[in-house]
Amino acid sequence: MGILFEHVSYTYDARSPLRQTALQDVNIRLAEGALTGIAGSSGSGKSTLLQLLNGILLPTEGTVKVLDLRLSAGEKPPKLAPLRRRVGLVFQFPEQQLFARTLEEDLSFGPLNFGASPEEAAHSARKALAAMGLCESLLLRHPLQLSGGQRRKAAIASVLAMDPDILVLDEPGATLDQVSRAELIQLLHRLCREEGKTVIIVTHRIDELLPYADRWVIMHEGRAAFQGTARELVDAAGKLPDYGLAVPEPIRWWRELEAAYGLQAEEPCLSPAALAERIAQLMQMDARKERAYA
Amino acid sequence: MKARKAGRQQERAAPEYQGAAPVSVDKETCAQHAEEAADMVAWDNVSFAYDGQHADIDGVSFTIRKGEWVTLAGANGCGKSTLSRLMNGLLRASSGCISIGGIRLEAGTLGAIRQKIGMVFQNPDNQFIGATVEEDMAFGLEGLCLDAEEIGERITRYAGRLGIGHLLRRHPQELSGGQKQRAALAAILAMEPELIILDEASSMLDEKARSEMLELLREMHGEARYTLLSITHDAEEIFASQRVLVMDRGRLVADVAPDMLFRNGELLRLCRMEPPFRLQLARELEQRGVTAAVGVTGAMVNPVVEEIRKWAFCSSM
Amino acid sequence: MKKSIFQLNTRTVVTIGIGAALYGATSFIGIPVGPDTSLRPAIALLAIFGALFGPVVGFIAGLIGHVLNDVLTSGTVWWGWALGSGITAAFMGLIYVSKGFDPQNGAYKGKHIGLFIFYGIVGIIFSLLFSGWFDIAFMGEPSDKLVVQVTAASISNIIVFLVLGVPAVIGFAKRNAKVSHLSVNE
Amino acid sequence: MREKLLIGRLIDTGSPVHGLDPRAKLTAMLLYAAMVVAARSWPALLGLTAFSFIVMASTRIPLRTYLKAAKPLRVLMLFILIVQCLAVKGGRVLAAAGSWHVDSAGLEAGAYAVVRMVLLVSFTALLTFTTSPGQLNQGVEGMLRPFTRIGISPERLALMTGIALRFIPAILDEAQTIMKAQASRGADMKELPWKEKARMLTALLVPVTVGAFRRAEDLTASMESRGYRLGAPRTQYRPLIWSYRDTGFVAVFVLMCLIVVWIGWI
Ligand SMILES: Nc1ncnc2c1ncn2[C@@H]1O[C@H](COP(=O)(O)OP(=O)(O)OP(=O)(O)O)[C@@H](O)[C@H]1O
Ligand SMILES: Nc1ncnc2c1ncn2[C@@H]1O[C@H](COP(=O)(O)OP(=O)(O)OP(=O)(O)O)[C@@H](O)[C@H]1O
Ligand SMILES: [Mg+2]
Ligand SMILES: [Mg+2]
Repeated sequence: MGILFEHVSYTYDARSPLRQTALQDVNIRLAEGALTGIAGSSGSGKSTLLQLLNGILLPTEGTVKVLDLRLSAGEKPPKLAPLRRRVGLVFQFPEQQLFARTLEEDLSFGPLNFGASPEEAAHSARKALAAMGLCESLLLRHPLQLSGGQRRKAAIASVLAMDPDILVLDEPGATLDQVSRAELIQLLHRLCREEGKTVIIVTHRIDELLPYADRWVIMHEGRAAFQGTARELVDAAGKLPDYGLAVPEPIRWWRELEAAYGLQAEEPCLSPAALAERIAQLMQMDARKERAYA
Repeated sequence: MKARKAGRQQERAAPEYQGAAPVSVDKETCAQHAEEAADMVAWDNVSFAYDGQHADIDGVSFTIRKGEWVTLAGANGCGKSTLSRLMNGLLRASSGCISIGGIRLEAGTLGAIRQKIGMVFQNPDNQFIGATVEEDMAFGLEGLCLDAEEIGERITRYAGRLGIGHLLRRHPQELSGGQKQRAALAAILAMEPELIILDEASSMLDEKARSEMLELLREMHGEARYTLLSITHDAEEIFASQRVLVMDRGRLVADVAPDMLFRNGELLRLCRMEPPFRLQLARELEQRGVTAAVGVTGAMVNPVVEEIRKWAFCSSM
Repeated sequence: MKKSIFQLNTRTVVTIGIGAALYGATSFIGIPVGPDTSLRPAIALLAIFGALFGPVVGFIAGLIGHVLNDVLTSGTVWWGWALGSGITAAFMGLIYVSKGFDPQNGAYKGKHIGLFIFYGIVGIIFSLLFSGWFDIAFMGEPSDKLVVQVTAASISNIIVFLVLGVPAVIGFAKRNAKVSHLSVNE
Repeated sequence: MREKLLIGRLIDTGSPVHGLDPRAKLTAMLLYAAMVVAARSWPALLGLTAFSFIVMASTRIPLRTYLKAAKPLRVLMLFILIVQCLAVKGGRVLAAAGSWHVDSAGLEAGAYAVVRMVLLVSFTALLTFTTSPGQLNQGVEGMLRPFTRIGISPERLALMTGIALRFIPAILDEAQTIMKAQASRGADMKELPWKEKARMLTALLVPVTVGAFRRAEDLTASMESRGYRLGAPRTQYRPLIWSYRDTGFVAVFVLMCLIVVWIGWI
């Protein structure tokens, strides 16, 4: 099943002279149970794409299929509550996500709406808070009395608390410190591997997500310019500058290594540890060869 | 401790700057700072608490010289944004003394100080004043009493440099995250303030926009007219600056050069940073016995080795 | 600390601007109950502005908000009704001037609530009569339509005021009695 | 919700009317409103209609866009028509049911009121179609200049309206995002029963209000940190310049005004 975009376009203010086309004829398939990274230069339509995933925006052309639901342009959408129960969306700006009077209220809003008892809701709120590494003393604060990073963590926690099947996050790492960012990615990776969740992450820091993502989508000017596995992304890296993106450092290293040693068939090593390990191996081989010649 | 308490009481009595309420401080230390006109920013033992009890900024002292580019780093929630808002009087210190460009921050001087500071806030959403990006940029420039021609010239120049030239007519709300952030930045930079404070102004920019921004900042810094204080979690930006102030739970714990920060595991842990990819790679290689000293044959490995030499990395980690 | 009602600083100006925007924006929302009349939750906002910031801020915010809403929806300003919005807020703001009432710091008494309701209802009726009279006198509107409209609007506005406005102000005051650091009162 | 705002937006066709000084357009609109009030006979009204069409055509904006502006008022217009038909008696009886009857005078009065309303609404939309909110605001500021004497500060008023104008879409958007946020966590306004809807409306209004006040806070911070001080001297990026074309435009309206009054006279 998964998620399928078929010829999807989205235009803001479609019926006005100020219309802005944000997506054009997008065809994407996002596999279920996989971790997908979405990248693209700013204004390329990533946030718009994500909002189509849980029916917050409805396509102005084409069809979006999520789980067993079809959202088609021009058709009356089906009831969306079940969809939202299963697709949790973290917005780009946490300020837009948090609206309740206290953080606790905010975190339990989702679970309560989806029929959890107050105790269950409080429990999942605390669990999500802990997962994001926030202190319980913040629970009684107004969401706007948090620091920028804490607010973002709170916004992510509010979605984690609902325990959705599909987690969709719009630049979750922006304004987080690096260790929090790494922890977040590991958390999402674990949710994906161990609990079979589908995770979709928009990011500008491709290198940080590279070792974890199964698939990548690169957006460019409202179109899906690339989609495929990390391996395919490495192969297509030469085109990234055309899409307004820099080639991520791990890919650059790997491609040089690949060229030097002819490793094109191999699964690329894109984390520092894995890459170093591979380099060390290769060099040992070199050393052995040299010794053999000597 | 006593001084802080007194300050807090005063805060309660007069929550606004408009009233003439002097901050209780040691006048001498302040005068001393004010004398050193080369200091753009001078903080002396400043404390602040949102709730009046738990210090969110705790006895912070530092100085930034004119023309310097300083980064403020630290974990989430350690007080960086609070520090920046204290700087231009949006929040009011409960004790201690802040002076900007030799002027002490107090009720009477607030206007003069704000003229000197340009600040980009962490959340770009609520800082747009104009109904279009262009109007928004013009707002600050009109306040500087520039003539229309100059305003137009600056708008085109800075918008062009930040790649938002085609968005000038848009309503700020109709921009994507990164576009908003660049628009907010452009509005401040166009004012060419003496002291520029950027609170995670690049957090939603893509790699390319980020390097364009850095390039612009480098240029501005090169002119030596500007003092920059940037708050960031981005290694690239930290490297571009000259000095890093590291904060931890409201205190200033270190004041080091960027490459020293990345060599100091202890500090990195405190501000929850990780070295950039190539340093991590170098470190991993080192752990596996691949160092500059080892003869490396493969053509490819040379760049890493060069990097290792560049950062002079050998056994410090 | 309560400020004089005529003190205008940047913050007041911005508050009025945003208040007007809020009123203008929420005026779009409404449950129609008659011709050009609907249960508009926006009325509750007038109560909030009045009570929190005083009659002057309330008046200007209500007036500008209404004018802008008119301009944005139809391009035509119904000045009578716009002034009416301002007058309503001004009446509701009379409570701000009364001694010992300071919702920003959570200070209020039972008698204040009674007074607030009184001011509010008088304000609503007075302003609608004014708007009706204005339309007949200056815009040449048919008077029978206006009788219906004024009555319907009075009733619906009073309902909104009592059901949403008064509790909102009380709630706000209560909350401020507890939390000292709301963004609004800094 | 945003779409409702559409009619209040600039439609840039680059026509000569777009280039006029907003003060000229504002003055013309005031004159026009006076004409509509003054036009108390059919010939005057028809003359005015013709005049309106000519001016509208000169903006190069399609006529139906103007008519759209009057659309939100159609219920009201229908209502006025019915009330007038039933209330005003005289002339021929057109239709009767029991003691109720609709007379020709009633229909005429109704039609008359409706036409006036359509004219007023669609024509004044011309102002917002051809002028950006910022310009409009500047225009109002300019028009209020003479009132400085009696203690009204046009700059402040302009600033207030400017902020309000800028933030109405923002607040609508905010309401929308909060609705989005609530919807994506399982509370969709559209899908709830009526009673729940009312509850949700408060759940929406409260954060929107609180959010707006916080915006006020942030905006003040942003303005002050850009060195804004009330009453401090400022220059204008796009100062208003009155040209002979503006004088001409206003003159045409004055002339038309006289014609309407004159028609009413005879
Ligand atoms: N509310 C809106 N109204 C009109 N246009 C919009 C709106 N939001 C976004 N756009 C435009 O649509 C395009 C795509 O925006 P989107 O927010 O999807 O970009 P993005 O890829 O998420 O960028 P970023 O990385 O900067 O967040 C942009 O050109 C933007 O200007
Ligand atoms: N309005 C407020 N009321 C009460 N406490 C606050 C408020 N704003 C921030 N805090 C607290 O003060 C501390 C410092 O916040 P600050 O925003 O300065 O952090 P920061 O260093 O900017 O973090 P980040 O990197 O997450 O933006 C945090 O612990 C936060 O919870
Ligand atoms: Mg985005
Ligand atoms: Mg911060």
